[in-house]
Amino acid sequence: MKFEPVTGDKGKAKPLANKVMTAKEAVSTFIKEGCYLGINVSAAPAALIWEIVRQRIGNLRVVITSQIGMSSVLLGCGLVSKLEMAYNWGGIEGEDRVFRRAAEHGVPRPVELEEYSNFGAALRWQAGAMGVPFMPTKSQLGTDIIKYNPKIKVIEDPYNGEPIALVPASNPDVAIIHAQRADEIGNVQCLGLYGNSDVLARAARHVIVSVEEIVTQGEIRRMPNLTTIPYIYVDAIVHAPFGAHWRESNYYYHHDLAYGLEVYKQWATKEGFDAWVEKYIYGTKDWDEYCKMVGYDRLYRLMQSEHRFQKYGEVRW
Amino acid sequence: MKFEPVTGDKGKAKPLANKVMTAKEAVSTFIKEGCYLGINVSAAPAALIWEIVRQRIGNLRVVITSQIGMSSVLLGCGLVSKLEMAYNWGGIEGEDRVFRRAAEHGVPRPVELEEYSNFGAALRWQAGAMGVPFMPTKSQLGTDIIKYNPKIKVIEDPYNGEPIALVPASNPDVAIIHAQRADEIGNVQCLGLYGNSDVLARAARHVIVSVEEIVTQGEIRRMPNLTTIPYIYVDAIVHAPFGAHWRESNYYYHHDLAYGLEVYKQWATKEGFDAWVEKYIYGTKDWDEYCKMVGYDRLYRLMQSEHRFQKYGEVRW
Amino acid sequence: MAEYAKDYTLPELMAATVAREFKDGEIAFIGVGMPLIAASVAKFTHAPNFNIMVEFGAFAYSPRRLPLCVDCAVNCERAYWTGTLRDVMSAQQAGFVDVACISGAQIDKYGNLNSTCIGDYYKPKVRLAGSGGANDLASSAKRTVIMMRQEGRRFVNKCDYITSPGYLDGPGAREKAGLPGGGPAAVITTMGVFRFDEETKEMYLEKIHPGVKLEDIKASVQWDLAVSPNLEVTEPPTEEQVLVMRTLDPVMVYLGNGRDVLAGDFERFIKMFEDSYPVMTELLKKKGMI
Amino acid sequence: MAEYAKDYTLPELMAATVAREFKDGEIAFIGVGMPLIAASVAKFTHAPNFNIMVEFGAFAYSPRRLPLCVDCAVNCERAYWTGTLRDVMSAQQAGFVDVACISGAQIDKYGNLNSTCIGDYYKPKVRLAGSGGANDLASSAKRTVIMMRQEGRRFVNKCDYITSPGYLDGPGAREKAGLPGGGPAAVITTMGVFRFDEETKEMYLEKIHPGVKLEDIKASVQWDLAVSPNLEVTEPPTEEQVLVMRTLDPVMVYLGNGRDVLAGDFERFIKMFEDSYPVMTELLKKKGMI
Repeated sequence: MKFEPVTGDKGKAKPLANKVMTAKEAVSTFIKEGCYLGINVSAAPAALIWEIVRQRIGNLRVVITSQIGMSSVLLGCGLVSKLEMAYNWGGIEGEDRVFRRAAEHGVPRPVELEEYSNFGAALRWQAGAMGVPFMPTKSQLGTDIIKYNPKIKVIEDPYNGEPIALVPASNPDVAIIHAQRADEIGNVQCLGLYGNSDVLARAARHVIVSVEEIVTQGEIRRMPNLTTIPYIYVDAIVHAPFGAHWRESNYYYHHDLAYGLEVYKQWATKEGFDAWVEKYIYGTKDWDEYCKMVGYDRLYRLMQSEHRFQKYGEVRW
Repeated sequence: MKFEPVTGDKGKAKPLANKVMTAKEAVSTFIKEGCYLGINVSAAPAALIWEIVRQRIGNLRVVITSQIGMSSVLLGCGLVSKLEMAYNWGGIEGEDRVFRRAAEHGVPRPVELEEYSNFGAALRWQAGAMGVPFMPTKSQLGTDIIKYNPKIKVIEDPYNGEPIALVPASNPDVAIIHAQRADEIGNVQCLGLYGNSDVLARAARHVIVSVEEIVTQGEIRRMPNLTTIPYIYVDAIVHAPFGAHWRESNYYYHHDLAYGLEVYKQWATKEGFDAWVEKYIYGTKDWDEYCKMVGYDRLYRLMQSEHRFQKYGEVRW
Repeated sequence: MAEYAKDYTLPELMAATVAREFKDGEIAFIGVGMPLIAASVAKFTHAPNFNIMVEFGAFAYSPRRLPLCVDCAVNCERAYWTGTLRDVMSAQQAGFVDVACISGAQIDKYGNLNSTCIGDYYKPKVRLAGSGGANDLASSAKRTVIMMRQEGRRFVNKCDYITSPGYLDGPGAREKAGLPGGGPAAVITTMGVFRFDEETKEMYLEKIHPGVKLEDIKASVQWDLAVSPNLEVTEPPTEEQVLVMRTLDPVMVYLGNGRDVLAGDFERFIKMFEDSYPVMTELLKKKGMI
Repeated sequence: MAEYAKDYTLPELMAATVAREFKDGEIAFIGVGMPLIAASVAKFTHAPNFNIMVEFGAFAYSPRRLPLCVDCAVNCERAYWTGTLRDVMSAQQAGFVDVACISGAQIDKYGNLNSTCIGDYYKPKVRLAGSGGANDLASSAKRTVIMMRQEGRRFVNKCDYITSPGYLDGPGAREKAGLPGGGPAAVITTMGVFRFDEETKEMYLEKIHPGVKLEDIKASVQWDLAVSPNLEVTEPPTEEQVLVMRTLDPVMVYLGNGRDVLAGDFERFIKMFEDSYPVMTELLKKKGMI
């Protein structure tokens, strides 16, 4: 099958057609200035984010649950006008100075924040996926998260008369997700934990998934329980091996901590961040060039090391 | 590991312990007169239901989504005081005369009905699994399902001002489920479609799962994405090969239509039903005896025939 | 166009008529029974990229034998995805299902369906199955196609119980109730094909099956039935459509008395299943689907 | 009991103290960092059936290396179950999580935590990470254990922003707000161990770390801190506890300056991971866990 542009003419469901394209094609086709962009964290779609930066698509309203680093690349490049989030920080890499500069000083540009708990943020995509306007939760009650976010509404549960918080559905214009494997028509299988990739894909109008491997439809059909995102939700499949680096892709390679820590050191200043982006993103024309700059020897070693501990379908003792 | 009675002392989570027991032990330990019993349909837990009948545990409040035949065995034996349901009929086997006799004539005993749509019924377990009092849905709006069931509440969605239906959480005292495989500590893997087994198990206080095969913990850990019900939700694992007969167990054997149609013919009269139960349930001391009465040659043939079409992990052309 | 079948049964005519309601590339939510045959006919003839969601959690399966229920093992065969009922229902509620097939024991002029009870709800004359997924499909699918036997009391002024919403009490009522789906597009019965007026949302007769008399149809409808000024005779099934039906359902489980034939006859049943493997494999190959 | 370690660091003391909060058979919701070390210490010493849920969708994993984040590939290693964040969070909301570890930049006397901002929310002096899952854990876990660095302005009269609920404004407030979880059980800091009065829900000092002065603790707390009449010195870590910590985290990523050591040093990092395979395998074998 050949790539044909995918339209939504026949309904919401995306057609059964070859959806394999480059990150450049996928990003330029579906991600527009000012659009509402959902980003999943497990695994982090680094290859797609680098491409958004290269294409300088700005004024994005970004929705995440908890992100480490990847969303800050967009913030630091001044491409985000609003961030709907539960957490934006460095995790083990520590303090996120890019986020701090944006939130404290509006550098390089001011960013509006809308905050939820992690579960609250995830339930917004679940509501969007289900086609209902909200989901109920007992999280966030009694705290300033609700005080500063009027979109979280506390109602009296009509069954027991107790307070319950509602979070509003989130239906991004586009979702970007990294996953382990997919077939060419867009059936995606996430292996191991996958956070909220399933509901983000179902809630979004358009979905771009970068994958470690493209497999046959037969391989997908061998174990249909593993299909996290059926093809009807997917617009584009981008083949991007190591596409989550410096984060991990379960069973393929693990988190490159030495790299992540170094990145965060460089990002401590605006100048350091700009230089890093200049070298690693603007300085590479695509993900393959980025990988060459990082070094395939290094990436391959991350994979070998991961396989020492685990491979899907095996238990290693 | 040896069977030790499982208590909830340390919290809601069930312990990491050997939970393998006979249907007789599991049913007598967890299912009590008058309890609130949830039954999943995919796959149907026939072996466990037959055992409830043998132990004559009555006044059950039964909650199902859609059931074919299995719930009617309990109805026809007069063991059900209330049925919360979306559908109780014969599917391809046709009209359910057992249900008709109970609902129209109170024979052998009156049964109270509380009705939802299929999605509405399923969302009740989802709410129970999530620990929230309700779930929202656009199903059931505008119809007599809501008129005759005051537990479905229509509220104005506080985000868009449009009507939305709420269904109340269902948390059964006990859930009975049939699945393909589990390890001895209670990690259950359902293969293929599984309806609502996942949320029913999470919503219920106690969970009994009958399985086609007991596998090692290593086998479960090979592909943790296939684990539909982690051990913390499970009280008892019952080894019951062909435990869903005459219904199907995906990848193991298919629906025994010739048998189901014959059963429904016999159930057309109360006398026929009573005679059938006398022979096949009271007349057998356990599931193994039932299988012998049906004939392992027949059951084995159903399995062979299913494997001609599909085996898990393979695509057969 | 293809040649019409010279010899066909009424169920085959109905299945072919329903099949023509399905378009290529659509996602359908189909239960078992005759609509499933219709869906397979569509997929093997004019709509190869027509794909089916199944209620208890399967999508785009492509079996080589007759599915027997909505939670049937057959539905996993060569599926792209299997999982839960909620995931399939959520997709539908979110607008991903183009067309769904439902049925009922009573229908009114707005296409509301009753599959719960005849008579008073608390003292039913006849108790029926209940909603199952029918209400969900009628609530959220972009359009529904209704299949019914048309007999004396089925086309009623008022359903004894509305299980599945049609247009409720007329124009604007679905929107007011908060229902996301589009409502019924067609009613295909043992006597003809009915559609709904775009303005009034009232059912009217569009096509009449060969050999059926208009007066008999009118007599079976309690209200004053509108009839299309361009009333046509229903198009017969094609040779190819009938061939697909008879390949998939050789014992006429859904299209005839197959259930009577199979009841208690295990050998006949298992042979039906096993025989279907080579025959359906050949059909799939011929259609380039494997 | 086991022998106490002769030489240990303050982070090791804290990790051991947290580990003692965990009981055998419990289900814990743990993020990364020091609490993870504490959880592993518990599992490898007094609580072999203590199992961990991880936020982004894993349960009861048993890795042979240090997890680096809550969505880390390591969390899949030998897990019984992997899947979504919502499933794990739902289990917690439904009451299946016995104990969870959280932290914050500010804490008040009712155990409310701030991890969002210092200063005004709209013009923060310091912007912090935001809730992540901390609010969810604080809302629904049966009890929480809080780990914090104890410095000048962290124990405040009033948090600049309440991210994660403790006892809110006192007795009955959690119930009134609709929170299902039990609230904080202990606060373990760089200076001591604090608990909450059953009646007043106010924090009091229960234990003081070896060498720490009571006046220094009081000076770091903005309110008038209550002190247990039976104030004790915190129990040191055992030899075995320290051994587990140093086996799992040999470069002191969580317990020391390991992050500085590893930043930019890929060879050192990959060696740390790869070396951990045989060492941890041996530990698991010794404990009868494989």
